[in-house]
This record gives sequence, structure tokens and C-alpha cells, in this order.
Amino acid sequence: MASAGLEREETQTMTVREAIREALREEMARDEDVFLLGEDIATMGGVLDVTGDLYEEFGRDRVRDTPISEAGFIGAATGAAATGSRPVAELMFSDFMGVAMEQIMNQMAKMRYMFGGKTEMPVTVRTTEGGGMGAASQHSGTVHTWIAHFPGLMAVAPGTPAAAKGLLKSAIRSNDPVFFFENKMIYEQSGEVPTDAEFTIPLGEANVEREGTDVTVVATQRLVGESLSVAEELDGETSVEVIDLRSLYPLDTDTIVESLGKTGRMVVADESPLSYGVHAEVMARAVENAFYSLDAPIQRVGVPDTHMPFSPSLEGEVLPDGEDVRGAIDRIV
Amino acid sequence: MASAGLEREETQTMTVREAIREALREEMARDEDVFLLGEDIATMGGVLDVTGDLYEEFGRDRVRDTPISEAGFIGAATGAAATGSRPVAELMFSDFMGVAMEQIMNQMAKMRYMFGGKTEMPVTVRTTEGGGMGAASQHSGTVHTWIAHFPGLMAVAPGTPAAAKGLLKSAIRSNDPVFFFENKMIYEQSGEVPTDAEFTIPLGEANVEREGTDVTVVATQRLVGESLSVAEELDGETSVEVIDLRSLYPLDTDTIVESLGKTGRMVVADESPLSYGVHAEVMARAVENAFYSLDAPIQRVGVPDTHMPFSPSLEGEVLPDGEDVRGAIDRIV
Amino acid sequence: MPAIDLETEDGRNEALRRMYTIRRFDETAAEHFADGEIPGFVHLYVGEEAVGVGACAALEDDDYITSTHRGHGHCIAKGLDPTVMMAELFGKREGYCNGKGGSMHIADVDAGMLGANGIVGAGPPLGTGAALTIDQKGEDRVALSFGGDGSVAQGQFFEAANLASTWDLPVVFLIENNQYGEGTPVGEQHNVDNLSDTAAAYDIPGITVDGMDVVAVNEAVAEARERARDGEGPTFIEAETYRYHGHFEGDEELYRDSAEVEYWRGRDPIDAFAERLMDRGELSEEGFEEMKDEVEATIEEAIEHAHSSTDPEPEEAYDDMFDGEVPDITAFAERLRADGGEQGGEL
Amino acid sequence: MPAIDLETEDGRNEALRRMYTIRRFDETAAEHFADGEIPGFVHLYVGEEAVGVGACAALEDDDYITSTHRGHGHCIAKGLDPTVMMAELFGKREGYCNGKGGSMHIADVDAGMLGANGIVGAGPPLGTGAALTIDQKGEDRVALSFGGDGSVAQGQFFEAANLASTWDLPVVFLIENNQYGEGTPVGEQHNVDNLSDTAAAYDIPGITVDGMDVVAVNEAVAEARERARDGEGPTFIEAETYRYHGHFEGDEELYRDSAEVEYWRGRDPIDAFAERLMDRGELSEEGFEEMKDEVEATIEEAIEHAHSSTDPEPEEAYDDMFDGEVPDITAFAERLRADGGEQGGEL
Ligand SMILES: Cc1ncc(C[n+]2csc(CCOP(=O)(O)OP(=O)(O)O)c2C)c(N)n1
Ligand SMILES: Cc1ncc(C[n+]2csc(CCOP(=O)(O)OP(=O)(O)O)c2C)c(N)n1
Ligand SMILES: [Mg+2]
Ligand SMILES: [Mg+2]
Repeated sequence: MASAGLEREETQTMTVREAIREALREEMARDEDVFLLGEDIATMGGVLDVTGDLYEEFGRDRVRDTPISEAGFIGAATGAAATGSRPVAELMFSDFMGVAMEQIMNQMAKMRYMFGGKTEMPVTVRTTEGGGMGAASQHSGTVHTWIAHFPGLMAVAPGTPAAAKGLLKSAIRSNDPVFFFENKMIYEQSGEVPTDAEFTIPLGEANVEREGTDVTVVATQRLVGESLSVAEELDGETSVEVIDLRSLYPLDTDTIVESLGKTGRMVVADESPLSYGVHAEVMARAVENAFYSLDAPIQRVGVPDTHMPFSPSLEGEVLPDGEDVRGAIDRIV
Repeated sequence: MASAGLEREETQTMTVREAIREALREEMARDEDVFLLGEDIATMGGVLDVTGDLYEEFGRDRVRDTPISEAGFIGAATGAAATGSRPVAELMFSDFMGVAMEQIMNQMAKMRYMFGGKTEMPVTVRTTEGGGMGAASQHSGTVHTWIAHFPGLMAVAPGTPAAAKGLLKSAIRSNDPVFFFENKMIYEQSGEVPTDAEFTIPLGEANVEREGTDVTVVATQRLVGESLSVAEELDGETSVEVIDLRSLYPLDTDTIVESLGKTGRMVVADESPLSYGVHAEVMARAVENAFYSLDAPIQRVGVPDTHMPFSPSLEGEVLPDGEDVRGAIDRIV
Repeated sequence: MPAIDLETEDGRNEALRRMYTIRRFDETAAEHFADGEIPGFVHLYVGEEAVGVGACAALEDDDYITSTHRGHGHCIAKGLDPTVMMAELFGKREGYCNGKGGSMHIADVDAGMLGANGIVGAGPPLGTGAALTIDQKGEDRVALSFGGDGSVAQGQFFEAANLASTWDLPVVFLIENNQYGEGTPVGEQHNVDNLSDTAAAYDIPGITVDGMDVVAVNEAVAEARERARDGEGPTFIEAETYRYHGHFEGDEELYRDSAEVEYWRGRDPIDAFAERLMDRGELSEEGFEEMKDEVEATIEEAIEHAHSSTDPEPEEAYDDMFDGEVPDITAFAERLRADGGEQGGEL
Repeated sequence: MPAIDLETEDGRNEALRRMYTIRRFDETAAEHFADGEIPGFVHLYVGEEAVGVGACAALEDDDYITSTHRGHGHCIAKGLDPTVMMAELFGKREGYCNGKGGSMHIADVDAGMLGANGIVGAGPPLGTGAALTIDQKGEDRVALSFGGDGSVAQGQFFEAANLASTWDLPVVFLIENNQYGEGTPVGEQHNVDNLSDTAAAYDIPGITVDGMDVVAVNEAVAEARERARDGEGPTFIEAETYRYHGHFEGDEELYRDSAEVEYWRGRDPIDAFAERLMDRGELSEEGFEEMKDEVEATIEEAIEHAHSSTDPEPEEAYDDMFDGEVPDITAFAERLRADGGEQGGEL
């Protein structure tokens, strides 16, 4: 039931935060094997208040506060997934991924393959990314390219409440490890979300959020909303197609190629550092599969290879936003 | 003294392994602050015999065997570098990087920036990559894209003995963290290496190993040699320019653009998994800076998003080689 | 019911047979590795057989284990089939992992064997995770994680043990102290006298047993298993043992002298246990010879089977990455296999 | 010579002044955070002043410290200038990190302060590394790493402590047990009675001291420093303390009740020490008032200075990534700033 069917379904307005919590609640209710673990997700309801009241609703066995041991609890989630559970781990900030990286790269990502397919790995890792809060370099990173690049892991990074809910439910139901990247600046962004408990969005499908004919903007997370605003602003002047990439791996080449067939021009907007970032792969897919459709050099919008600085005047400089998207469009249209 | 000057210098034939050891020896002799640490690099001389007899020559304080604690000793190297030492850490296999990733991403890479430039970080991390030994999924990875993508780290991955020596010396002398990626299948490959103790190769410069006019092959590590063989084979038929990328970050856009100006066609060959791999960034730089020179879709050669399987018949399938480079050339020339 | 009941005569004979099977499996693997028939690395368990067998005997069939790079002994001790194991070492489709894993990744999740593991220290978080499943589902089983002396220096071991002890999870940590991590003596990796002293960091029982004595190991693990099942949490067991071979096949062993090796060989766990059984009148010289012949036949059969097994087809390399097919992998594989005619970048 | 000699009257007065400076610095920061003048997160040290001051007093000026996310107290204790610190909290160019770091990354490497740190458990490997430099160069100094009770559950803390103890490096691990890691009580993060019990895992001394008593902390650290300098390796000190504020400013504190907070406030380290000095006749009521007024003036000055400081220019965001300029960053920055006319992909 892809979001394409949205208009036919009952919806409710909710924020990204609520959509995520709702997805967790529904999947926990649906399947006893689903449980949550992470730091301060129970009593505190999560530092960014995502798990909220789930602890009260489901109790300690289903919502577990862990010691500050990311390797330990993400490793334990991996072992639990290999033995019949369906854990959903919260990694408080994606910047802490390094602590758990060994278990992620060598166990979670590889067990199925190394064992010749003889295990499932139904684990979901939720984590927060992004700048904009003045949280400085160690709490503002966007590291999803690492996961998208590493074989054996799926990576999703939704830009809307509906995508958040639909993708998280698919992630939890998947028998593969899925990383679910939440941009911390859009938790309060709201939109229409289907209420049907069976609403899901397939992993690996991008979504055309707005149709256009002059230029394609492929965006992720916070930049989806910002790009939609830019498209709105340019309405009448330039016809901008905006795609929420949603899944980083698998990557929906078809939707990108199809859009390029119409527009011939593309901007890729993602908060990763630019070098070797998500943008480059989207560009590579375009070059490989739609080379003869390209009318102008693809433009990318991201962080210019710096860390996130603390001071607002500096953070504002390196953090990509709608203005940067607009500048990129201007360069090629 | 770049390798361009090679012909004017005294050289000696040596293997990549010897070139690396020689670079270590020279830099340790030159600068007392340089010391080595890692697992089994002293008494055993390294599992792949790279540090060899340096322990006998320099003693325990300069060549230190560590406990099996990558976070501990790479973190200690980081702290040592911030306080006036110039450590060279050996991470036995790059697959173990996950253990140390937190210190790499949040401390080593960020301290200079977070502190407003008020510390140096002269640390070098040497590590082994690549398939071809039947070492299976946890000892055959190519993870250099992670480091190349992460802001604040430099990454080099030489394809020849001369590049190995010259870049390692630059890495050790640099005041920035540099990761030095050694492909395990080329340790025995030999070539001419300048003997001058002041021979270095600047970080961030690619090298045209062979000139050509029909197609550019940008290659790394083992694939440099394989691409040169292909170029040889095609001699008279297709004129292949082969570039050893050498530095992944900084990335030498100019050399790539210049070559594309001549050839208009490009193959990027690197052992990374393809999605979000090194190839994509090279393609992105080409699209951004040489779009109007491109006559055909850029082709990439790498691992098709699998882990390295154990069985030789499987490993041979996914491991990119000269034949794959040749196939890629055939597709566009 | 324990997998092998060492309180019975049959059980004791079976334990001896398992130890000897491990010994011959690994010695034979060494030969075929030297011949170039086995690719990659092999790390042999020869000398350490009492640890694996003593431990797994105390487990029940549906208990879980996690293993290490030196995993053959754990596999055989846990009841895996040497024939299917050998096929895996040879990289054959008939192996436990269809040739994808090899020596360092043999696994049989259904048999509770969660994989040999090429990463030092990676097993304990996985064992803790298996124990978490047991806890979540209220199952009556336990997990046991093997590790080497070197693995105790890994932070992920520490994190897992701290988590397991804080949550009283049903897991046992069994450290095989074979005196070295590769070429580095245990004293250069840790400051403690006994590795079991580290158990104090989790406030769990920590004991050191003679790893050359299958009964001693078995009793310690049986007791730890009991604690785990009773909700009292993990136990840290250090078994003192020795590997007769180098760290991996091909190791020059510059870091130790032959006298040390001889000392430990003099305490051989198989000889010692066979003698004990003979002293008790539970095994005769002939009976032992017969057992050896049977084991020999098993191993020969394993080799023959490995020889007659098939290499995986190259295309199988693309299977098993995910639950279903992923278009990215398919597309890359197709493009790499495309002949010169194909251009890519189609209109 | 220790930074502050608590065996002298002047030293004791100076220690009190530092503690009070920390208190007022942080309380003032809280106000300006609430006013929206300080971006990001701030974690206050209020209540824990005796630990930082007791520890840093025992160090010498060229000793190193590593710190945590709760680092203001460590900075002031180590002698950093509150004015320059406050400018950093406000994100100003005049701050210690030119506005790039903020509260969680204040550093002054030249003063031996290797940075506050946003990553729990990341300090000990860095402190161990500083100790490694000391060891390599034969210098006469030590490193001290601060950590919270929560950090003891991090594998990298374990790895660093094991490395330091195996190599007898001159480093001290000082754990501030303030009873919680964010909202999780220490008992839900560890199984041990005292965190100092974990020292047994490294065979180093582990002691627990009253972290509300500046003298007790000072003595323990002085002794540990002595051991470190004498080549006897690290010491693990646990200081029992409490934070009066929430984990970060804005924390609802659902996990504790006010009675607990009141209990600890009743043991206030500043009041207790001031009283002690008064009892000994080393401080008068008026003297204390005067000291407070002076501190107040310092903090007010810091705020004024922060207000009159300058915001960094946006372009400064591209500096300090590397030792020299890197063309990739320059090119990206230029392209992003390029106006509509520019195409990219030039011929
Ligand atoms: C994280 C990690 N670091 C390093 C290695 C390389 N390595 C493989 S085995 C080994 C020694 C392990 O020693 P120990 O744990 O005592 O096991 P043993 O080999 O003695 O059985 C090392 C360092 C690894 N596999 N994983
Ligand atoms: C590796 C890592 N995991 C999680 C966090 C999030 N976090 C920040 S402070 C904190 C609690 C730390 O507790 P403790 O070490 O006791 O220090 P305290 O805040 O009590 O001073 C947590 C979990 C982090 N910063 N780093
Ligand atoms: Mg060992
Ligand atoms: Mg605390």
C-alpha cells in the first residue's frame, strides 16, 4: 500500500515524531517479538521524546533502557535478531554510531551472507541526524552515506510524516537490517498520515512529491520540505519536480531516470558532507542510466566537507537549505 | 619532489611491502617523535610482515605491540598526536576499523576543527584492504570510502611501490590525520622507487601512469597494475590513459578533468562496493567540472554490493579485475 | 538433559570421541591447507579440545553458542557434522555456508551454533543477544560465548558482559586462555594475574579452571548454566589451555620455544582423559584404538566428500545478501557481465 | 608543585574560590541559556565542584586533563579563564574555540586541557594517549581523565584502562559518580556495588571517595598522581557526588524526587568547605562575602564580554578543517556561493 494510494485512505494530521511513535506502537501491538532498546527511551521517553509513553504502555520487557554501551546493546540486538526476536534499537545520535560500528559492519551486515543465507536479521536501528540545533560537531552529523554504502544494510531517511510512518513499519517487518535515519529538525513538521494499521511504504521506493518539467530536485529529510517550498516560490517561473528519495539503499534508480527523462536537469540535495556523499551516487545512477537525457551538469547541495560548527553564524553557513537549492536550480535552468 | 621527477632520481627496485617498510624506517630515523603501535607488529613483524625487523632496529618504545584493543590504541594514538607525538598506528585489517570508529570519527577527525584550529593531529593509520586471499567477508573488505567521505580525515591508497613510499612519508610528516590503505594483494608487486630520503609525494595528487587519448581509466590500488596491463594489451587498438588516483581525499579533480579533456570517456576502477563507492565521487567531480567533455556514460568497475565470499569461484566473480576494466572500456569505446 | 552426560560411562566415552574427532579434523585440515586445497586462513584447535567439549557437553541441545576464529572445535563439540564442515573449509556448495563462509564463519543457527567469527570479541554481544531473546520469550535455554584471552581486551566484550550482568541474562562467558593472542603473551595484553579476576568488574562469579581437563571444564560450565537458567545472570570462566600449532597455519612461532610447547603437550587433554577412563576400567586399549579408527574413517569420509563436492557457481555470489532480491545488486552484476556491445546510459 | 596546595591556607581559600566560581559560572550560564542567548546544549556542574577542584588542585600546571560533556567545572578548575569560556558558550569568535566548539568542546591544549567531549567514554583513550606521549618523551607530568558513572559502561573506557595499566602509563581515571547517566540510575547501568570495584579488571588500585569533600578528592588524586609519576601506572578513583540541575538544561527530571535532591544539597561541597575554613579560622563571614562579590564581578564581566564579543564571519566555517587549505572544501564553498550565472561543468 504505497503512499501513491494516499488520497483513497483515511488520514490524520500528525508530526514526524508522532508518526514514528505511532509506527512503533502499531508494530509492537501487532507482533510480540518486537521490542525496543536504547538509552533513556523508557522512563525519559527518549532525549528527543520520540518513544514518549511507550514504556508506560508496553512495560519494561518491551521498552528497555540500556547502559551507555552502544556496541553492547546494538550487538545484543543483532544476536537477538538472529535468534527470533525483532528488536528496534535507538541509537540516540547517529554520531555515536562509531561505538557500535564493529557489530554493525561485521555481524549485522554480514551474518546472513557469510552463513549462506541461513539466518534472518530482522533488526531496525533508529537514529537521529543533522545540524541546526547548535549542538556542535559531535551531535549534528549526517552519516547515512556510510550505512548506504556498506553492503548488507538497508538505509531509509524519510522527509515527511507519512514516509516516516510507512517506512518505519516496513523496516520493522523486514527480515533485513534497516537503518532508519531521523532528521532532528523535522520532528515537529506535520502532514497527513494514513491511519490504517496496514499502511506501509516499500523499502527502496522514492516518491514524487510534486511534479514538474524543468528540473528535478532529488532531496532527503529536511531538504524535502525546503525544496517543496522553493518549488512553490518558483511556481510559474520554473517547473520544479521534487522527489523524496526516502530509501538510500536500495536506491530507486527508476524514479530518478524517469524524472530526468522529463526534465533533463537535476539537483541533488542531502545534508551529507559532499565528497563521497549520497549526492554522488544519485549522480552516478543518473550518468549510468540516463546519460543521454542530461542537458546540464547535475548540481549538488550538501555540507561542504566541514563538520558542523557550533556558532549559529557558522552553522548557518555550512548547513544546506532552500536557498542553496534555489541557487543550484538557478545555475542550470 | 613529486614522482614526476622520477627519471632524474636514483631509484631501486623494491616491492610495495619493502617500500612501506623503508618509508617507516626513514621517517623513524628522521624524527624521534615518530613511533609505531599496533597488534603483533613488533616480535612478529606484523601478520603480513610489513613492519618486519623495525622492532629489532628501533626497540620497544618505538615499535609497540598492543593488546587487541583498536579503540584503545587508536584512541591513544589520537591523544598522543594531540600532545606532540607523531604516532603511526597499524590497524591489522581495515575490517577491524569498526572497533575504533568512535575515536576516528569524533576525536581524530574533529578535534582540530572543534577547538578552532588549536591542535595538530599528526597521526597516520596504516591498514590492509581487499579480497583475493580467500580470507572471507571479515578479512577482505575495502572500506576506504568511509574515511574519504568523513570530513577531517585524509585518505590515500597507492597502486605502486613508489607511490606507497612517497605517500606514506608525506602522511607521517603531515599534521593532519592520514589513513594509508594497503591492498594486500600488491605487497609483492615491485617497481622502481627513489632512494632519496627526501623523496615524498604530495597528498592530494593523482598521477598519470600511462598516457592515452581514447579513454581514461582512473584506478586505485591493485587495479592500477591491472589497468596498465589492459592498456598494454589494447595498445595499437585503443589508446588508454591510466591514472593512479592515489589520494582519495583530497581528490585531484584537476588531473581527472584534464584527462577527460583529451579522452572524453572514463572508466573508474576501485575495489569498493559500487553503491556510494569511490567511483561515484570521481564521476561526480567529472560531471561537475567536465560535463561538456563527456562523450559517453562513465563506467564503473567495483564490487557489485556484496561482501567478499569465501570460495574462490565466488570471490573471483565479485572481485573486480583487468577483465572487468576491459569490459568497461569495450562498452564505451 | 546435557548434550553429553559426563556422569555416565557412555557420556565420558562420547566426550573422548569428540575430543579426538576435533584433533583429527584439525590435523587433517592442516595437511590439506598445506597442500593448497583449503583457501584462506585456518586456526587450529589442537590442544584445546577439552575446553570445547567440556563446555558443550554441559549445554543442552537447544542452547546457543557463539564462537571465534578458532571455531572448528566448538562446532564439533556442539554436534555439527565434520563432513559438512570440511566441505565448507574446501569452499564447497555442500558446506554449512554453501562455500560463502569458510573456516572462520561456519555456522548452523538451527543447531544453536551462531557462527565462528573472524572478529576478536564479537561473540559476547551476540551471545548476550541470544540470551536476550531467551529472556524476552521466557525460554528455558542459555547461551554460551567462547572467547580467547585476547578477546578480553576488547571493549565490546566488556560492554556485553556489563549489559548481561546488569540484566541478569542467561549467558556464560568462557574464555580460552591459550597463553597467547597471535604472538603476544597474555601478560602483555592484560595486567591481571588471572583473566577471571576481571569478573569483579561485573560482580559476577569468575573462576579459572584447568582447560586441559574436560571434567573440570564441564563442571564449571554446568554450574554456570544452572545459575544462568535460574535468572542469576552470567558467569565468567577462564579455562587455561594451549594451542599446539601456530596462531594460524604458516605462523613461524618466533614468540615461543619448543620447551614450552613440549610442557603443554605433556598435559595432553585427550591422552589424560583416555588414561583416566582406562584407569576406571571404562575404556580398553583396544576400545580406544577402535574409537580412533572410527574417527579416522569419519574424517577420511569428510575429505572424500569435500573432494567430490561442487564449487559454487559464480552467480551464487549474488545470493543471500538480503531476504529478497535487491535491484541494485542485480543491475550491477548484469552490467559487469555485459559484453562490449552494451553502452549503459540508454536513452 | 600542585596547582593549588591544599596544605596551605591560601591554597584552601583559592580552592573555595574556584568552587564558587564554577557554581556561579554555571548558574549564570543556565540563566542565559534559558534566555536563548546560549545555543545548543549545556550540562551543568553545579553540585560537583569539589571533584573538579579537588582533582585539578593536585595536578601540576603542565599536567593534562581530558573532560566530558559536563566540562565547565573541569575547565575552571584547571585554570581556564571564565571570560573566554563564556564567550565560547555564546558562540563568539573570542571564545576558546573561536565559536566552533561551544559548551561541549571547550579546550585549551596549551594549558593541558584536551577538551570537553560530547562522547561518553571518549576521554580515557585520549588521556592514555597523552600519557603515552609523556612516556615516549620521558616527561615529568601526568594525565587525568574525568568520566561520569555512565562512561564506565563504555568499551573504549575499558580498552584504554587496560592498555594504560598493561603499559604502566602515567594516567589517572577519575569517575564522577553523580548517581545518574541522564535519567538512568547507576544501579541500572552496572552490577557492581562501587564503580571502583571495576579496577580489579586492570589490577590497579580502585578507591571510592566522598566527592562532596574537596580535601578527600584532592588527597586521593595526589596519591594517584604520585603512583603515576613513579611508573606504577593508573589508579581508578570514584568520587561520589550529585548534580543539582537536570542532566541538561530543560530536563524534566522525571527520574528522581526532590527529597533526593534536597538530601544532597544538604551536603553542599561549597558550604561544607567554607564552614570548615571558618572553623579553622582561615575564613571569616566577611571574607567569604568578599570572595563571593569578587567572583560575582568576574562572572558579570564574563557576561559583558560575551555580549560585546563578535559572531564569527560565516566564511570562517571553512577554516581549521586541516593544517592547510584543501581544494575540495574551497571548491565546494565557492560553488555553493556562486550565483545563478555560473553553470559548473565548464568546458
Ligand atoms: C577486532 C580484531 N582485532 C584483531 C584481530 C586479528 N586477530 C585474529 S586472532 C587474534 C588473536 C586472538 O587471540 P585470542 O583471543 O587469545 O585467541 P586465540 O587465537 O589465542 O585462540 C588477532 C589479534 C581480529 N580478528 N579482530
Ligand atoms: C557514546 C555516547 N553515548 C551516549 C551519549 C548521550 N549522553 C550524553 S551524556 C549521557 C549520560 C552520561 O552519564 P554520565 O557518564 O554518568 O555523566 P553525567 O552526565 O552524569 O555527568 C549520555 C547517555 C553520548 N554523549 N555518547
Ligand atoms: Mg589466545
Ligand atoms: Mg552520571
